[in-house]
Amino acid sequence: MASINKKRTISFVDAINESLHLEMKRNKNLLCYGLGINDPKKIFGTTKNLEKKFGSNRVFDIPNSENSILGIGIGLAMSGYPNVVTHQRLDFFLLAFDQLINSASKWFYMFGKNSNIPITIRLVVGRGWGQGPTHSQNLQSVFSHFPGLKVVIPTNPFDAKGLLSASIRDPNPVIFIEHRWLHNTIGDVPKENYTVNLGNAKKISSGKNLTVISMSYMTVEFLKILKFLQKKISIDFIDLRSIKPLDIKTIKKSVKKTGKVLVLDTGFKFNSISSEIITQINENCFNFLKEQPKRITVPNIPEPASFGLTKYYYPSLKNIIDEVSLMTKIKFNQKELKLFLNTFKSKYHDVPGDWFKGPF
Amino acid sequence: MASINKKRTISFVDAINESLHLEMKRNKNLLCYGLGINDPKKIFGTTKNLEKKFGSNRVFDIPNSENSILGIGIGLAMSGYPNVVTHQRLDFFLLAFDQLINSASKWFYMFGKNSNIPITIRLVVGRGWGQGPTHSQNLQSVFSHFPGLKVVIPTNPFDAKGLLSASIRDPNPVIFIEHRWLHNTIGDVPKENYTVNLGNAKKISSGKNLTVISMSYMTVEFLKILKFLQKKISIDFIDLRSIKPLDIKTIKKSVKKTGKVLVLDTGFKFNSISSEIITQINENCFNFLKEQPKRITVPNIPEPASFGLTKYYYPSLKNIIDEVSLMTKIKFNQKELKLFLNTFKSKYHDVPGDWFKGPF
Amino acid sequence: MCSLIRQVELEIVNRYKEGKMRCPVHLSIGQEIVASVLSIFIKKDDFAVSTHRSHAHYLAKQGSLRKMIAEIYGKRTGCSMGKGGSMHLIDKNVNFMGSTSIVGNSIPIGTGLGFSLKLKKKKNISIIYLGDAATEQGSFYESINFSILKKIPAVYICENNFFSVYSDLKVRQHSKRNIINSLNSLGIKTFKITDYHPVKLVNKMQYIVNYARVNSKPVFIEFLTYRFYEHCGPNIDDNLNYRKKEEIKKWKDKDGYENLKKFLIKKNQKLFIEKVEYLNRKKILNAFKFAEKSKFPNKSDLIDGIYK
Amino acid sequence: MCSLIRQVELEIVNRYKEGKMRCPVHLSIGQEIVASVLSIFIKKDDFAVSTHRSHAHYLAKQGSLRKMIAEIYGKRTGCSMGKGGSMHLIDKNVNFMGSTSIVGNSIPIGTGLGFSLKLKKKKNISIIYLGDAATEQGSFYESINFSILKKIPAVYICENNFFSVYSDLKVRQHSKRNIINSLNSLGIKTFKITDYHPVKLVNKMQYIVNYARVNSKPVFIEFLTYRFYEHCGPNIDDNLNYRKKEEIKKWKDKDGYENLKKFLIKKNQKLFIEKVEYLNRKKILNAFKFAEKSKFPNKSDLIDGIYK
Ligand SMILES: Cc1ncc(C[n+]2csc(CCOP(=O)(O)OP(=O)(O)O)c2C)c(N)n1
Ligand SMILES: Cc1ncc(C[n+]2csc(CCOP(=O)(O)OP(=O)(O)O)c2C)c(N)n1
Ligand SMILES: [Mg+2]
Ligand SMILES: [Mg+2]
Repeated sequence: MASINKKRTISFVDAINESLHLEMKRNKNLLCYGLGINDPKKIFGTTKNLEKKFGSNRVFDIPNSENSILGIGIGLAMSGYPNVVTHQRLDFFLLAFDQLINSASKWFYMFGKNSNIPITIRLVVGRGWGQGPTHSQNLQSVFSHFPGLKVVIPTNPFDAKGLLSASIRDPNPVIFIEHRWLHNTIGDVPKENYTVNLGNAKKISSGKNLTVISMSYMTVEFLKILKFLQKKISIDFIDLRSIKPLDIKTIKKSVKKTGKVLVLDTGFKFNSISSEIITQINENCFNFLKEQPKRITVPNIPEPASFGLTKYYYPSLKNIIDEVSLMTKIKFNQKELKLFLNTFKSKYHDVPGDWFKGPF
Repeated sequence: MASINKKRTISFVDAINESLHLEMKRNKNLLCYGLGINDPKKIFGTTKNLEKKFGSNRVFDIPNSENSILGIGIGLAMSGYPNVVTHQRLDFFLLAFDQLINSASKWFYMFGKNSNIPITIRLVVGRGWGQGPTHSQNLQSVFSHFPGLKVVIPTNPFDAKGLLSASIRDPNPVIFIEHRWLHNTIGDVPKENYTVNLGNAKKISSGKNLTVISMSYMTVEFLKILKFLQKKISIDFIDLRSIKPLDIKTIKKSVKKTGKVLVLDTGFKFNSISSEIITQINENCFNFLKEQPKRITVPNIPEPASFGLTKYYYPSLKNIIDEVSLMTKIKFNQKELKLFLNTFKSKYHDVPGDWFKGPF
Repeated sequence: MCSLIRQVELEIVNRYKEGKMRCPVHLSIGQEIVASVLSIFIKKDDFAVSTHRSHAHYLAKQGSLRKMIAEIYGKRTGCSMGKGGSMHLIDKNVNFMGSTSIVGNSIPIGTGLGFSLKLKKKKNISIIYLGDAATEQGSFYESINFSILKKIPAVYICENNFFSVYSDLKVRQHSKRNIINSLNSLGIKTFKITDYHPVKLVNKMQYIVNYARVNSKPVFIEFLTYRFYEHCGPNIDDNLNYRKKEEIKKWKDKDGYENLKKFLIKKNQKLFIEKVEYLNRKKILNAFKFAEKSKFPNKSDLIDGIYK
Repeated sequence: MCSLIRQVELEIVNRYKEGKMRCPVHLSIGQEIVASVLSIFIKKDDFAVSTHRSHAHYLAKQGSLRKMIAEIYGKRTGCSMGKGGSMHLIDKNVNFMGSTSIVGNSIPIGTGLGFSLKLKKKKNISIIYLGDAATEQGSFYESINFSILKKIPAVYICENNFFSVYSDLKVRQHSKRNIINSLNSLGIKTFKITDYHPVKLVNKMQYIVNYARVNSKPVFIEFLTYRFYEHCGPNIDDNLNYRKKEEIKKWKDKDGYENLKKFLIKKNQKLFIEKVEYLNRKKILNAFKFAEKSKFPNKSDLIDGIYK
């Protein structure tokens, strides 16, 4: 990976698409399927040209039967056809919970290592523009509870491509979560086929006052304020990338150094990943903690559809800065802070960018 | 509840059965259903005489269609028929995850408080005798992640009866988990219809050296060794009873006093309830902690079927005593300890008692 | 009714670009006739549930127009207090019990509602709207089995518009699949609506609804129909070419709403139509005014209502 | 084969009370004929999956007897290393790909296996065993729809023994339900086996399997059959009176195993039977000896195998 030329900027969507193309080329038996995979919208563009290139035997649309579709994918996976299934919202995939938990997650173990299940499950998570209670659930916590599953959430195009390729090659079932608001972000991505290891967090910045551990869209949020905070605070910023396996080694090292930790999580607070991380920090670094570990998550509330409510629902940049301030006892000039935050003010808080005009 | 006469000993199964009888009598619209509810075995005896007494309109068997059955129950619940559905293993209920999460848990919220869903979902959890990976999952952690659900786990007949009645009267969906190994335990249970509040933990013993927080079958396990430990250690022992709402008040009070806490959990370790409890303890009592909070759970492994493996899978009484010893720095005479533990030695570790001869 | 629904939906189309209806909308334009005809025979005490595409069903059940528009605007006065959005409509005053966004999700719920009618021994029915894609979900089959078993007065109405989003039936169901016969063999009376002549349609619908109501038995109806706008949103997406031009034209010619209009004009009801449309127009403008004027939910509403 | 299965199951019955087979067992006694006849036409490269009641299916696919018994004993030499128990059998050497305990759970998996055969353009089939209760699961219907759509060479075999645990068909399915016709209308060829005369049965089965194999299309077969022992465990539970005495008698008279025996005796094959039974007996005793002698998994096996 060291020698990879990074000088090309593409979108998260294109990065996903590239990974799929390269992996399908690499493995002639790899299949891709999902509702709408070949329709004109091509799952937000992530599957474009796949069918054209690899044919409708390997790239196919499916009936609305999420539970059985996963079972069928499991059958294919164990008989020589690793595969990628995509759901346009994570929420729809709850229909497949029996197959996910009672079959995929434990098949390798419960059959004494006779059959493994190389399947990658792409789940898109919505936010804002009235997505509401059934189109916006961030359930990485639930998936990660189960032995046998891996859970991955990229936050930029480079990782999206590398992690997806790694997930596809992984011999186990991998839940691959794509936050809808990341789809249009852009970043440097090499043309080559490369992988990013599952289970390795990414150190985004190094510092000694505070460890910030983040995931999914929260990483992008924190990146917006990192520089501002760094003017006064030295921050170890870790983007998890993999929720499971969790890179406790990187976390440990950082917390032992800083003694203070803030976890940013996109899930419901109660029993979120942030609880597991804080607990593992307790188990591993208790005597290094200078201050109680903190977390910022969404509240224990389903996302309401109303524009008037999502405003209060999602943690704001100010919320995060205030918490960091509190933890490090470093105050910011309120006027300066306000000016800074104003640079992010857009008319609407419920869209990923001004380009977004609905409907979903 | 104060004046209740407690001088009658019945089994956990009979306590459940009594609650169902009393509640069906109390509310003429209450329905009970589930696979095998009226068969000769009557769901381990918990539903005996219900159909005889209340008729097959109110007490009925169902097709093997777990997902739709929950949806049907939701429809009934919102139109004047609160109901209790029973699944002989929790694992089967994963089929109903869409209805549970996307409908039941959030219906009241997402429809602006127009309809609530008074449904009680009884789930039996297996252990040992080859129950294996798909008949033994303790998923309280997963259920408790979702806003809108309540999660209850009684550990003795008195609470079983009172909590079930309270669950049935609760206007929200309640997950009511029955550990199969508790079914034949006995205890004092008043004849009257009474309720035990959801969301209140039970203080079993008071002490100042250590807080032990426990749930489900782990409470029974700890009860076996409590007296022994108390000879040297003063223990605040809390049986959670409700996982959600979690009685953080009782936990806080205790931990502030003892400064040391051990959580006993029947779930997979990663993202278990124990993580949430330890995190909330961090958030609420960080400065009172004298020692890192500890937890004992089952490992991140599905229960294997083999008698030869379950032995290592479940935490033993000795594991728990050792941990307590370590945390409190109070040592036990190893000979005495051995003698004590020998009193619990039965030939088989994989059955709830010698009366159990299979098959499930 | 047909006219009201069409006019409401067109007004949503008109205004969506203002960016004040900040939620997905699945319009019924082209499919209104189904719910409209049914509305003639629905009683207030009948239940109804629906899907992501529920505006027509909600209005045909006499659901409050103002509250629906306010919901789409995310306002506190909306039928779900703004929390559900366009995909989660409810009006318990008229027993429209909820529409949900997960394909197939409301089918068992409507079945349970129907079961409650049975238990109450009421002569009412429970109407369950679903799309062609929902017939691929296990919940559809499980629910039908249950309602046959328990003789539930449930009316399953499948609006077959040949598409799931942009996915043609042919990538989801075999061309020889005969759902009408298949369900019939399970023990439910089934109907396929092929003739859209207003009088015949009304008669047939009356017969069907009556059958379920009087016999307390489930029925299944398949309507062939067509949506004229995009799957989700206010635009026409024929430029995407996922549907044949001839097919679109064929269905536009069959448009139930236009045909009804023509039929009435033939019957010298032009004045009546104009009056209805005028009154609808007023009602609709009022509803939008109401929605625009209404307030968003309060911050305190956010945490309110997790538990009862 | 029939004889082997019966003898194995009876030996389990004999020994279960010793308390060494510490897991639920769902015996096939009374139902062996289904898998046995099929076994004549199954090829090694054909796939098979099954349910909680899978001993017969596993053995009929030539799954290793020793490994099955060892699995039930929880031994490391078991087909699933002791981790799955009686409800999770596998023998990939013969393409018995797994049995699972959740009703309906293995149906889509077997369908996916069948799909892989299609993609490989192999002339093999995927056999999917299921009980009558499994036909109530959405996964059954969803899978059948998919295999019709994709022309998958899947052979769905429903062993209808009239019961789900102790629950009669009539509390789960309406008496007028005709699953054969219903599925047929979806586009799958269906068969109902009513005649158990050995020769006729064999011929019919050959036709069916051949049909799926040659045309690469799914088929569905319903067998009426009966289990003689309790739902789960080694006992006869007729004392519970959930089944009519006459019904039990009727089916005992029809016992495929006994009838086959009688048929062979008539054909002067008594000696042959005795020889087969003798050899089976030896094989079975060996298998139990193997299981008893084998070791439990090691402590280190506990954590091994979560991920590959
Ligand atoms: C379980 C599930 N899968 C996928 C989706 C995404 N989705 C939303 S609407 C829709 C199409 C449904 O088609 P149909 O039922 O025919 O209704 P129509 O939109 O044609 O009215 C799909 C697939 C969903 N909402 N739920
Ligand atoms: C989803 C699910 N629900 C319930 C059960 C409990 N259960 C185990 S076997 C069984 C009966 C299944 O009946 P059938 O499919 O007819 O098979 P049979 O036992 O008659 O061979 C049931 C309900 C289960 N294992 N899985
Ligand atoms: Mg459609
Ligand atoms: Mg059966």
